[in-house]
Amino acid sequence: QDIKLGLAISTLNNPFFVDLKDGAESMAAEMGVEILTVDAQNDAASQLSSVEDLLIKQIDVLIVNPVDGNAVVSAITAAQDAGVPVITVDRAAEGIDVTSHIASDNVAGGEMAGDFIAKQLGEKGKVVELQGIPGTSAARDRGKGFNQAMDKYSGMEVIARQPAGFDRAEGMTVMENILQGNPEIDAVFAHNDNMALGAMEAIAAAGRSDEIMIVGFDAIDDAREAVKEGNMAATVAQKPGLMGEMAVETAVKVANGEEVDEYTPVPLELITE
Amino acid sequence: MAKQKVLEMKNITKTFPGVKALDKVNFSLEKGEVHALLGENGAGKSTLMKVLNGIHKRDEGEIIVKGEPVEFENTKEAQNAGLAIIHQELELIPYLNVAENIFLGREERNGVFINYKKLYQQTEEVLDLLGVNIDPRAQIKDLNIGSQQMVEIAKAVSQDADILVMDEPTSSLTNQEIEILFELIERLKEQEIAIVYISHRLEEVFEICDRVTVLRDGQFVGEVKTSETNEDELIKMMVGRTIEDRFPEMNFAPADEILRVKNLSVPDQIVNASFSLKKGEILGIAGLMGSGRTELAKAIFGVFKEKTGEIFYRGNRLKINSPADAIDNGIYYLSEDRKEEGLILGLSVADNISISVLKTILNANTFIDSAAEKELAEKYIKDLNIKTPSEKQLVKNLSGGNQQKVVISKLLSTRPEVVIFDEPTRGIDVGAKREIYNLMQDLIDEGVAVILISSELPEILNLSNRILVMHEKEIMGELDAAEADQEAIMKLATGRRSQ
Amino acid sequence: MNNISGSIKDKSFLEILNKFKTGIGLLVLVIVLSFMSPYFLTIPNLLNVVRQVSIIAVISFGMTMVILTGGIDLSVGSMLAFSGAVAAGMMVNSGLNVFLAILIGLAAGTALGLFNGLAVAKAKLPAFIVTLAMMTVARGFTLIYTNGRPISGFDETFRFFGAGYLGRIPIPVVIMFILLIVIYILLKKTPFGRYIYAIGGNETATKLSGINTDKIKIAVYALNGFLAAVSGIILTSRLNSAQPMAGEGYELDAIAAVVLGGTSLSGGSGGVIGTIIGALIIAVLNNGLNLLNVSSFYQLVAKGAVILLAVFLDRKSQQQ
Amino acid sequence: MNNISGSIKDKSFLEILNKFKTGIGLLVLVIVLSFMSPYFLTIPNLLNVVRQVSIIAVISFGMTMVILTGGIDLSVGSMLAFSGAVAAGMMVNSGLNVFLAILIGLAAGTALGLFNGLAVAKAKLPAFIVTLAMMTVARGFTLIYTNGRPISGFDETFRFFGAGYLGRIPIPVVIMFILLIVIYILLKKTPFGRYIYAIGGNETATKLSGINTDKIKIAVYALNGFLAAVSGIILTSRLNSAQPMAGEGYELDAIAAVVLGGTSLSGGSGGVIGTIIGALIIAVLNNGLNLLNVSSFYQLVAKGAVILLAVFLDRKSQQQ
Ligand SMILES: Nc1ncnc2c1ncn2[C@@H]1O[C@H](COP(=O)(O)OP(=O)(O)OP(=O)(O)O)[C@@H](O)[C@H]1O
Ligand SMILES: Nc1ncnc2c1ncn2[C@@H]1O[C@H](COP(=O)(O)OP(=O)(O)OP(=O)(O)O)[C@@H](O)[C@H]1O
Ligand SMILES: O[C@@H]1[C@H](O)[C@H](O)CO[C@H]1O
Ligand SMILES: [Mg+2]
Ligand SMILES: [Mg+2]
Repeated sequence: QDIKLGLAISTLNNPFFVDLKDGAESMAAEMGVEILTVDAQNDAASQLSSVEDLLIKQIDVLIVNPVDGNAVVSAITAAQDAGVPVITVDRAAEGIDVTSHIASDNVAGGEMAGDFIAKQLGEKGKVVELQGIPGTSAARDRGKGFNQAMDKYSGMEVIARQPAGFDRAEGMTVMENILQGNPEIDAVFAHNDNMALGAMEAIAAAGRSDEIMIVGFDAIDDAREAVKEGNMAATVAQKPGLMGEMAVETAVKVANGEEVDEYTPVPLELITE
Repeated sequence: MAKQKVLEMKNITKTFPGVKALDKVNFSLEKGEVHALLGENGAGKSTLMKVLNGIHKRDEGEIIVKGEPVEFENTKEAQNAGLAIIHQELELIPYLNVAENIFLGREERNGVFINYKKLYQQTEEVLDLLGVNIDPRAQIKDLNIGSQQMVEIAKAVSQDADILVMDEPTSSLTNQEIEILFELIERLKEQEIAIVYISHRLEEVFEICDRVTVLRDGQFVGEVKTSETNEDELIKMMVGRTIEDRFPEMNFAPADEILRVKNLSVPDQIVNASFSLKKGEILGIAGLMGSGRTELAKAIFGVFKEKTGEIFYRGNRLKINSPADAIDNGIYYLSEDRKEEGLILGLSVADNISISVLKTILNANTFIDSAAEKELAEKYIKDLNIKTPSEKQLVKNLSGGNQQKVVISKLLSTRPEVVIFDEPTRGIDVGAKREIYNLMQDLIDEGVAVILISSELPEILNLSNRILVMHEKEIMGELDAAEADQEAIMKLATGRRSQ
Repeated sequence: MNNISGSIKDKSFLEILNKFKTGIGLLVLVIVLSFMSPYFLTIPNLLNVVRQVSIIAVISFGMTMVILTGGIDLSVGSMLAFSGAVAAGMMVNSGLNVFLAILIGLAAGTALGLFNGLAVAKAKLPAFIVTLAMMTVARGFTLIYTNGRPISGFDETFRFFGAGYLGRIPIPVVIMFILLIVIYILLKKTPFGRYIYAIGGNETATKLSGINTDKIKIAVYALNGFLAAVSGIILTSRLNSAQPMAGEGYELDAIAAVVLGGTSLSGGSGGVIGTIIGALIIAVLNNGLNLLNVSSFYQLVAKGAVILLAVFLDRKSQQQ
Repeated sequence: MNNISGSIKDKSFLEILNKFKTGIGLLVLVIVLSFMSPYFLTIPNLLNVVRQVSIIAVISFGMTMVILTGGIDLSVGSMLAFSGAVAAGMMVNSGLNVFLAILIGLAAGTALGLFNGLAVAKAKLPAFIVTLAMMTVARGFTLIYTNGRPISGFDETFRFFGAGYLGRIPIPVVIMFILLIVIYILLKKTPFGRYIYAIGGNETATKLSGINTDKIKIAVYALNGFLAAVSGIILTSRLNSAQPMAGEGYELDAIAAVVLGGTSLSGGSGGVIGTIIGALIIAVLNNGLNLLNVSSFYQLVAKGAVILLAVFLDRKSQQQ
């Protein structure tokens, strides 16, 4: 009778996922279902282990936010073998069918940011790309979308691509160094807001805020604030809280044997003011 | 007239796991006397002194210092009560300099800073008092053991204690340094300081001590005045039987040459050393501290990468690039520094004895034959009379002399053809010394060639058939032991070449 | 009489306790968790835990040997990822046979370990720096080789090593057990193992005893690379995908398992039995906290506190 | 005659080289980068690099002292984050005055360090485990305190510590320099400093000299917590935001700086001058790779390789 959901989050070291978790947990409370949350700290193997631990506790539905789309397949198989239906959020599983997938499209988001920058600069300009942790799907997909966009405009040039670990301090340091080596920069696209905000501090300290527009990803509170104050040009808003809520709603439906959609896109939004 | 007692230890008992180190021991010390504490290796001398200084906690008994019963929780409290100790195993800080080591914990300050000017001045005063020439700014790690020992002595002396314990202070010193120490002891006596003197060299006891307390197996055997006893009696008290002569009458049977060293040089260490060694002989190497004896031995043993010259072994030129090469060819070097270079303190007695021959006691060519290993260890524990509760005891828990016996066992287990002993009897009791001498006789009887490096000239003179003397990294000359005497050796050792 | 038999009983009880003293922290943990969660002490969960521990355990066996010599290896996680990626690449991109691909993966890990060993033993560079550099370099190699993307799409045969069973026992557990026994014997019963302890205890004395200490150290680091590669193969098979970022941070878990297990970081004393207990403490703790549904921020606090408590209990019991 | 003066010149040149031997790796790196990038050897970029190094440098000064005693501290990154978060929270949430908030932040870091010290010195637990546990626990505290979200919105006054200038010199650099000098003097000229070396060199002997080694060790860990907190304040001010995950992985950078700088991990020898050079090597390297726009995967390989090379050069020059 009582419904027990498992939520496996990739990491809580990022406010984005904290929002996702909070959304899921408040929806679960609202609907009166139990939810067990585990955190993989960005390690695919640890995600598999913690899903195994959830299965020991006989959950009814597994909601998983994969650390990695390929590696999560083992965890999903384990759940499905135990008769537990699986819903993926934010990042998709590759090469396996799940009951439902709820996400925004990172490739599309990257492209959205790229198009925005190109439009703002009149399709001509020098851009810096601050990359996420090498090897993560978010870095891969956003980079892919962004560079697809850049390739569309002959006047746009990416003059530096550097990793800054999705981290604010690193975003600042790397941007400081790039500023030293590049007297001419028109825009910065960062794979997430943390790096964008770090870069913003570096640019401000160098007194080049007026020349360089900054676009981030995630729309965390600090970034929205920065956009409002005009320090950042835009951030691509995913709606992590909403994703969490929708995941729980869907999971409860699944547990009750109701039909659900295979894919529910969560709209992306470019926040520019 | 009876002098005032400054220290009384009554019924002291101390047990370590598996070892009763002290069993109801009594000891007393009078003002201004030098009181020898004697006993075989492992008799409990160091332990008694560690109990006194608050390093070990006694199980039972009473300690009365200057009339007051005391209960030292740590060395600091003992220091404050006027006690100082020179440790048998050196306890110095390698990367601090001489001055910092001597006054560690007692530095003169200038506000929050160390008053280095004062520190170096004080250090020079103590070193002058000792009459040694050591740079107060030199780091300990760059000093040889003898100098380190002097620093350890200076450290204790500088505490202005009225009870001073010296646990084998001379075992790493040269004759000159020993003389210096004895002069110092005389002066301390005049200042009414009471000294406990531990040594395995009985002649020293007769030279400087007033009274003697003897321990055996952790028990009090007796207390005598030096003036009312003699060596034989003391030895009997220590070992429970008499030992004929200190040195055996050696029988040499020099046969074929086994080792020849030609123009061996090591940058900054050895200059052009040449000599030859025959089976069945003991070649003594004498020299002052720092003359390069150890380095010569190590050069032969393959320790130094950079070297020139040739080594011929059994008539063929042999390249020795590592100790492993040397040992494979039957050459073994016993280091003068057992703690740093001889032992693996955290492993057991058996593990240490067998380490050089592990590959020869295998089952199925792969696994250590533990029965054989145990047998090997037990053989040497018995042969060399190593005092240990079992072969599994960790070496670090053995007394200093017994540790030395473990290193010797390791060497013997390889059945070497050439043995280089570097200060082999350092810290070894009379009985065991004699055993080691006998063992050297056995070795040469078997046709083994022995090189003996020793700072005890009587040892060199009585045990070798030929003597090389070194001075400043060079071999100054060779003497026939039968004709040599201390004077002849000293002449060469101080750089006056023989004709 | 009563008294005597009493004291004898006491003594043998104490001796038994003594044998297991390294495990006392684990024991307490297991007992507490059994009371706190009904799921904990069930066969499926225990199998679950030992399967989870296997990856870290295998690495930490190698780490034990390295630490026993007085060294350290921070590059295990990266070597794991590289070996897994190479094996996966050989299968998927180069179309090699599963076993051949695995062999090449193992060789890759061993080669990296060998490099560490040479730099430490021959060039006399500090192990911390050498392996820190290797940690970065091997991660770079992995990312370059995989172009930052996971490799997947393996043969079913390959799944066996990470997801297969022998009866009810998961294959990773079987592999871990075999390695545990082999390395235990290696350390306790062979000259090689004895030399490892000797080097950690006093390297100079060991060298002067005629042992080629450089050779032993090189072998130990190479072996450690090999074991990281074994872990990499198991993990890749278990995840059915070679992750370029696999194994990140595992070095700390492995070192923690070794030190929790009573091996001294300065070398010379300890062993793999302690290490497996240390690894189990960490794994049981992770499992238990998940079962108890402790929320993730509090898990961090709880995890740290319990590890501290476990090592405290162990050291106290050893001081008895 | 010619010959003699030649050899004298050689000697004095060698002696000069010798004085700077720990820096030779850094020197070579700087020279190479000057040739490779025109931007590298410019005043703005050099100021940039020293500002960047300041955070890690301040931590690594504390780490130097800890390592000199023969210990280790893995919790510096977490203590940094906790102190920064506490100071930020005091300002933003509790509305405290900037300086009071900073004091509380510093006290928080010191308290965590003090706990490490007590556990190591009094409970005799291995420093690796104690500080690993603290690394996890303090991170948990930070995440709980911030609820996993950054804290921002500070007074302008607070910005001074991270983003202010004294003339052209950035304030973090000023702070770093003052701390460098103070700790240098502490280590070389005061009994406290000498006892730190003594403990690392031979703890038993130090204790036998009547020194309360426990007290010294506790003070060293507490001081290390304090310095991590200073770093935390600078970083928070510089980022204009307290990040809950700030300082992650800094422990490895700090230890690397210490070891690169020639301090032995087993304690007893080394010092902060070497450490600042080690920290500079790492910072210059990061800066150079960014300036040269080396692509991300290859950066990892280059970074590892250069660090290895730098330490190799240093050790070789020291063997001369
Ligand atoms: N820390 C310890 N743990 C266990 N046993 C010990 C310890 N210290 C000493 N012993 C044992 O106590 C006994 C007495 O040792 P002690 O060091 O006092 O001998 P000693 O008379 O000084 O001998 P030596 O002349 O060789 O220095 C020995 O059997 C020794 O093995
Ligand atoms: N650790 C060291 N660092 C630098 N120099 C050293 C060191 N140890 C020894 N020396 C130097 O090497 C030379 C020879 O050393 P050593 O004193 O061991 O010779 P020895 O003839 O064997 O003397 P002994 O055995 O009586 O001490 C001396 O000049 C000495 O100062
Ligand atoms: O979508 C998330 C967030 O944008 C985060 O910043 C990095 O990981 C991604 O998966
Ligand atoms: Mg003794
Ligand atoms: Mg010598």
